[in-house]
Amino acid sequence: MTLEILTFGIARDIVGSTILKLDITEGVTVADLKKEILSKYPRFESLTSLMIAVNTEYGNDATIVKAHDEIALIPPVSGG
Amino acid sequence: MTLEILTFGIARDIVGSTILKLDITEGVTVADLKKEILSKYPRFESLTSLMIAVNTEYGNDATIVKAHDEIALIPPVSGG
Amino acid sequence: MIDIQLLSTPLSISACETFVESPEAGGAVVFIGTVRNKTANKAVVRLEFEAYTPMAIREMEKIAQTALDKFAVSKISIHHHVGILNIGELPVVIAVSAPHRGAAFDACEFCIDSLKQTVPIWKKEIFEDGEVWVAAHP
Amino acid sequence: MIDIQLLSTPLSISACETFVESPEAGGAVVFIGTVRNKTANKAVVRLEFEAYTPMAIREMEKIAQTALDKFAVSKISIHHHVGILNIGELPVVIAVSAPHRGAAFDACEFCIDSLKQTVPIWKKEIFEDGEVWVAAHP
Repeated sequence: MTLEILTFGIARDIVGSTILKLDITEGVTVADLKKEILSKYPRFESLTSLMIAVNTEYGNDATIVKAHDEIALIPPVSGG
Repeated sequence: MTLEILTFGIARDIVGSTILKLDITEGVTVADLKKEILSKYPRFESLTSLMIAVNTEYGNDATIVKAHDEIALIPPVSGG
Repeated sequence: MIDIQLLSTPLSISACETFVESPEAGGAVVFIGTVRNKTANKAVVRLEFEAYTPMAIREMEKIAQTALDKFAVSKISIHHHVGILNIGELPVVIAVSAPHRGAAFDACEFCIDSLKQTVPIWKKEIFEDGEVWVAAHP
Repeated sequence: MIDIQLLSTPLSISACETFVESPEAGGAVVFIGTVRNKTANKAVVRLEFEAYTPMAIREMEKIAQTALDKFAVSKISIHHHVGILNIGELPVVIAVSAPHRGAAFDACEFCIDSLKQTVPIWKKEIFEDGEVWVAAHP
């Protein structure tokens, strides 16, 4: 399946687009997804952190990603 | 000499006047003054505290009271 | 920089906030005291504040100066009301700005805590059936 | 009671203060974030804030709800700006009211500390000679 991952802040600059399209197999976890993204975009390694949100909640490594989930890359936040 | 001591809040209610006139001998301390006031107005014993200000500063027991000092009775404060 | 005022007119929160504005400040913390509708479950009708004016101003200035010395803050504004206040009206407003917010929180809380301990201002609570000088008795 | 807003219009401090007013509250504590004129001694020209809107609102709601559960407070208002801000303008305003002031100070500081840690909002600092996403790199 193809995920359309939302990007924000420096993550959008690294990816070069507001949406990162990624072909993945059904049933991958957030940890798998992160690994895939880091191998495709090694510049993410330089960030203080990289979180993945699944349906507007922070996902943990074991969270399973499904086809119609809203996925977003969350680089280090700096609000306030 | 006669002191004209300013009173506020419950101290004014106890004294029954905005100024308490007190005949004292030159060179008395704040502690002496307090003793004199307590003996004249025993209701002050029931207060949480009673401070004496000398020239708009909190006096301590040893502070000497002079003829032209501005003296005030400071019952427990409750601003804010 | 310090701004201390004892006022018989209604307090302006924005006056305090405007005073502490500063391009070097990353933030400001404001404490707004309000008259509560009850004390120990007894309905309060109104409050009356009186002050020993010159000493109250002096003590508030000391508190603000101590806060400036003790915490890394930029500007402090303390406005206190004297006279009659109804429920919801403002006895006190304190604003503190600082380059970093932690110092502003600490200094603002220090100012209101100190004010309640040392500034010669007295508050009388008026109930339906009587009145009492707050904190006078143990 | 909670009031969370993510706004592209200028923030109103008094809107937050008015929301938290309550006859049972003895006071309110307000945090006002402002854009500083420099970071690490480098002059800042302006800031740009962007948010992952639905998640940012949800995270701010969670923070306010946690503060209500954790501290004895009455009402919480959190307004955050998105878009371009100049020096002295307001990225964030947080107001908390409580029957007793200590809880309001603690809850207000908890809200701004948590907001800076978890809410998906990103700030870009624009300098004369470049720009940087704040906190992105160690």
